[in-house]
Amino acid sequence: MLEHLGPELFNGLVLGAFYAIVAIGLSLIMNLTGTINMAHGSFMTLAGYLAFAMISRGTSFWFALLVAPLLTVIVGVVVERTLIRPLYKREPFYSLLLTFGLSLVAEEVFHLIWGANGVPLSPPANLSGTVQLGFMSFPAYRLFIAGALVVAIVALALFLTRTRFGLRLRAAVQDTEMIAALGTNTQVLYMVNFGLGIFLAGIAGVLAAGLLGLSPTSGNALLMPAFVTVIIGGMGSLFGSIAGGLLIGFAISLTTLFIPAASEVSMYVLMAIVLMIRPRGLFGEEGIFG
Amino acid sequence: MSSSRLSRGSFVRASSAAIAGATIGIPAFIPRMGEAADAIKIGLLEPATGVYAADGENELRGYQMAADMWNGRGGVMGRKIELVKEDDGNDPGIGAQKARKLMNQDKVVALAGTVSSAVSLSVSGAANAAGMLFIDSGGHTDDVTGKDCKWNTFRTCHSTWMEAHATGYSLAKKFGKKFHLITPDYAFGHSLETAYKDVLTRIGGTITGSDLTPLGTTDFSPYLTKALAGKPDVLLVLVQGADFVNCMKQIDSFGLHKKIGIGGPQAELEAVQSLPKEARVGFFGIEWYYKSDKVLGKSKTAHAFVRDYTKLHSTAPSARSAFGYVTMDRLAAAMNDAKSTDSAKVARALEGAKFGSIFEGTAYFRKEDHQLMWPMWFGEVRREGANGDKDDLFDITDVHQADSIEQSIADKAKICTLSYP
Amino acid sequence: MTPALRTALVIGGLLALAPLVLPIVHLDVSIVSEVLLFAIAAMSVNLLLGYTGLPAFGNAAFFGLGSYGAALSIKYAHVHFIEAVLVGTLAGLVGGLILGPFLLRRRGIYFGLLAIAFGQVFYFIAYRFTSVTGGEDGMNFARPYVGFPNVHFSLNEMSFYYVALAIYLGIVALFSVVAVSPFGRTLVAIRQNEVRVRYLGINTDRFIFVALLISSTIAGLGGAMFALLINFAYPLTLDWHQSGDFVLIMILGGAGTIWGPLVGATIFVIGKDIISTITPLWQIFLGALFIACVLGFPKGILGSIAAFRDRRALVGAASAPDAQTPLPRGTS
Amino acid sequence: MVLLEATAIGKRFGGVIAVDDVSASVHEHSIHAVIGPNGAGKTTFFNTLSGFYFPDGGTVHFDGREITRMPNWQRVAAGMGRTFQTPSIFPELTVHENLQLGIWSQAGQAFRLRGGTRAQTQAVEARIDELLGFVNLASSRSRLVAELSHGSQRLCEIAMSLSTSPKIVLLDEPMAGLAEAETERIVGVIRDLRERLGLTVLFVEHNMRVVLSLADRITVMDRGRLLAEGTPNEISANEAVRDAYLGREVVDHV
Repeated sequence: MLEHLGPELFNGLVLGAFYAIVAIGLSLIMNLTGTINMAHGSFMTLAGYLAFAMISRGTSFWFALLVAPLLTVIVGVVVERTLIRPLYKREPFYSLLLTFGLSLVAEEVFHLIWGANGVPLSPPANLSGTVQLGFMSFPAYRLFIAGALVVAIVALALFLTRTRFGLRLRAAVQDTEMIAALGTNTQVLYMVNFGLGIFLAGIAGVLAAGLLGLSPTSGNALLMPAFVTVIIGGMGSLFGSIAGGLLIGFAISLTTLFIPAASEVSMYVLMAIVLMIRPRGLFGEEGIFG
Repeated sequence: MSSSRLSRGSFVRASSAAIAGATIGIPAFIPRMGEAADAIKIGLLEPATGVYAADGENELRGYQMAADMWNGRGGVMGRKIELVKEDDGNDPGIGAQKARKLMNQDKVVALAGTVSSAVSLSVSGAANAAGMLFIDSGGHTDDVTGKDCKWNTFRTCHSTWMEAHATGYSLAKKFGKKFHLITPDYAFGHSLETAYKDVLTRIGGTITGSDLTPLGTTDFSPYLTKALAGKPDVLLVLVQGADFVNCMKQIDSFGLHKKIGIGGPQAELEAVQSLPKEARVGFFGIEWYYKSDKVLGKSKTAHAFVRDYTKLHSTAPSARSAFGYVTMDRLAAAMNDAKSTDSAKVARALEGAKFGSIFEGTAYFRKEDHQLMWPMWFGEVRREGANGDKDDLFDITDVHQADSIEQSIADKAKICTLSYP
Repeated sequence: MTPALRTALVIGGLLALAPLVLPIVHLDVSIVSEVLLFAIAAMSVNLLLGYTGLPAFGNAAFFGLGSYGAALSIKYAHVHFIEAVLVGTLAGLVGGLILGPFLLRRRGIYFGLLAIAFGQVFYFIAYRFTSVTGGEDGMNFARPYVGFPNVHFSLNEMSFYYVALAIYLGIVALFSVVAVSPFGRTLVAIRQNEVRVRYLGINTDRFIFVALLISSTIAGLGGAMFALLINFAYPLTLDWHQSGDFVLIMILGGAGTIWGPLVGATIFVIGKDIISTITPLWQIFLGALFIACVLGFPKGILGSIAAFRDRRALVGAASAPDAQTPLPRGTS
Repeated sequence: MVLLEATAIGKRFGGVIAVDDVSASVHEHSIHAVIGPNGAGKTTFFNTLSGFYFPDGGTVHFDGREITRMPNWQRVAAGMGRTFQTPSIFPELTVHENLQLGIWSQAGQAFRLRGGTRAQTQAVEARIDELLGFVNLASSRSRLVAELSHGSQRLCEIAMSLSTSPKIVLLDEPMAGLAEAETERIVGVIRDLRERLGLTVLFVEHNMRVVLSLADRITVMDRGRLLAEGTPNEISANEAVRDAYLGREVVDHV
């Protein structure tokens, strides 16, 4: 049992990084505009399929990894401008319902274009082997994913803390009224913010496609853990999402190893425990009802 | 358990048909309310959406071919067969609801279809409550002809028990009697595990380990290292869908198939087509195959079926297509024999009647549990197509007769008693 | 007779006569039973979301618990119809008691997320606990007799429908009473301004908890009846997609209205049935319905009708002298 | 006698210290004002007293009990009523319905699942009449609150805060955003709170003229700290307070 501990913990790390990056995207969108994006998983799937389509037409994996998320962002921004924008002043459950409907439509469109069953998206050949690292070996693609996700998260953190736009974004999360008064065009801010969330989903979507396979519903598998990540980490906290994601990743990998039957439920148990101790999540901001 | 990927061509057809369906939908719906009264209406429940949509489509094609064949010969008792199709949505609730609709409003005389086992069971119950014949063409769970067996319910495809036994015997013969199992941790996996344990008890083999993996497991490497450590002769991969793909890819990257035997209960053509080449390894159970003399033999019907189907749909028929064809063909024949569409009479006519169909040899629905007793095949998956046919992905090596792989009548009697009203 | 009672009698009467019309429109009576049961489930959402303003996105958990409560009690305790319904209803209540303390801690989006996430726990339990629940394959059972001492009779689809109708109208009656009670008014006030309610000395947590228990009990009742309608219990009834359907039904009909859930359920259930018969692409239509409903009918069908009436009433009132003064701009 | 006493209150949000070691004593039957320039932390301080937030440090005593971490709804039962800067009301309900809730709450009837008896209803109606009479809103009884003018909404909110029969009323910037005439109405009502109902009033206010004319005692805050406390005369003479208000608006107004 214990000899599997190392590899399983590493798996937890990779899984956790996925949850974190999806959760950060969700959380960005949720915090600024109060939109619960149930179609987030569909955007991941879309990016995966776009990458698949590009690779099967001969482009390299690397090109697809970069371009497919960008194309997905374009779709995302169009969706935001046309469908989600009218809801910003309304209660959040409207956006939830709308994006839920959107995910149903998306699933069927993927089904029509790419078929009901999974399609293969293979990572590049030089990432398909295993890497020997001291006492254990790791699948190379997983190592790469871990690295890529870390790079993406660090880049995002730098963007949010070092650039003018990022600072405005963070200020706007605190107080939308104030940022409007300062003269930032909130509509552009909302759009870029949404695009950013979708871009992260897109990156995760392409990387996940190589790992988990690709089918019309495959992105949805990451949606629920990402929600739980947001809850555990606390809304509005980048660091919370990272910590929450990793925590869930490790919880799942450890229960998979020791109590397989509880692996799906483990993250919910974790969530219940965190909420009992800290109702706002690990790094959540104080609210009115504290 | 798996489904096919629509090819480019069929996508274009499917979408244009869908658009046509959507635009002329309402008028197309109205004639259903009052069509020719003398047609024999059969209600078909197949998933048109979700993960099993492609399986559903292939079963429907099989049904249609058999119905067309009977209608071409003048129908059943001089009446045409009319298929009334409903989408079961992969949801047992919708399945039961649609079954009622077909029985009470469309006045069908029998129900057939389903891919998901849960839907098979719920439709079986709904049909039973109404005293209506139902043939499960594609839901594999043992319970349909096991502890949930019903007088009105028959099943065409093999049970998981049959799949496990066919592959268990063949793998033991080929590689040895020490098995290691990678089992998905839900109902389907558990029943396969039980069945393989039964195989090993019969032949005196051992299980070196059985790992329950949760749905959505992405990294099988810990299980694979663990499996290898137990030095089994055979590694059985029981996981399905995306998990199966991941597991097979890792088996390939570890080169495990060069060290021990790799096998699984069943492989479907469409699923293998959609696998990346590096995951196409191992030996599996095959429920029907379009390109092997061991399956088709000298059966003229079989060769004609493959030829006509390929011509009509520009793609090879799968086991799913065969389930649909056999089901519809037997249903029509039984009505013809019974000279009635009454469910009880047709059920009696189906029981035990030997027939030849689109495979070598004969088969029959067992009287005691209503399971179709027909052969199951075994073979290796090819990485590339053979004989200039990219779809020719199986190399069939063994045939198992149904009696040798399904539970005996005595064993079945302990869990299943059919009682007619 | 009050107008509300008259409406209730008319709708109740129409529903009682509905089976006579069904064959003409090519519908089976069991689908109208399903409409009523989904309306009941949507009413449970309505109490939390429509009245109290809490995004109840996990009510399928209670619905499914009711379903499994009935199914398990029939399968393992061989109980009769009424007992099975009671066990299912209690299962819903127990679900509310378990989740309540967690859900109460947050409001708004966070409440919605918690409701979805905790609801999934029950889904996975049903899915995983194969030996008891049948797991993915679900549980098949025969509809039990309605058993009284010395009398047993079985329910066919038609009599089942009237039982469902009686339950539905009972819940409608309950809602009509509660909606105008101080408790119901307080829930509506919580939706509009919870902080103010607390500063009126009211422990809103307690109200929300009770509303949640009523909601989960009603959902459990609906779920138990649903299992008895299809004689089957399965994990998907617990899934958050099912919750989404209930929310849609409620919004579609009109949030915070008595008859909205019935209107929504009629359109949703029967519409889905008809469209899925016509085209395999029905899921696109369903998704489009979600989108259209949110963008086009945010108040739902009944809400839009009421708003239209109100607007006319307001236009009529505009000629009256208006004491309203223009709002000065805030200084802070 | 001191009715409400705050001792060394501290409150921070993230890295920002909003209130730092502020104390204040509100005497029974007094009108007490909290003033300070923008960002002085007076509203935050006020909110820690009313239980909108809990302070990070310090204690709050009310009517002889410690209430530092008492939930807001319990403070109301203990005898505290409050209003908000932007009127906090139920916009989609009528004035009448807005007032019902607090009365039910105080009478312990809010949890009833059915309508009340005739006697109960009559008692509630009589109380509503009384409250509306006090704030002079009787003519708007059955109107939707959303339709009322800003000043009337504020009066309605004050009536709501009275519906639970408080000992002290906490008003957060009661004149904010009001026209001159409406300000006078509110000033009159605040005076009446003490004169006619014998209540204690604590209010946060921007309008210096109003504060100086209305308050018995004034607490001045600046940048989260206590700057001065005293009578209106003491405060308007205080150098530090003058410095804090850069525009010398205190002097101009006196």
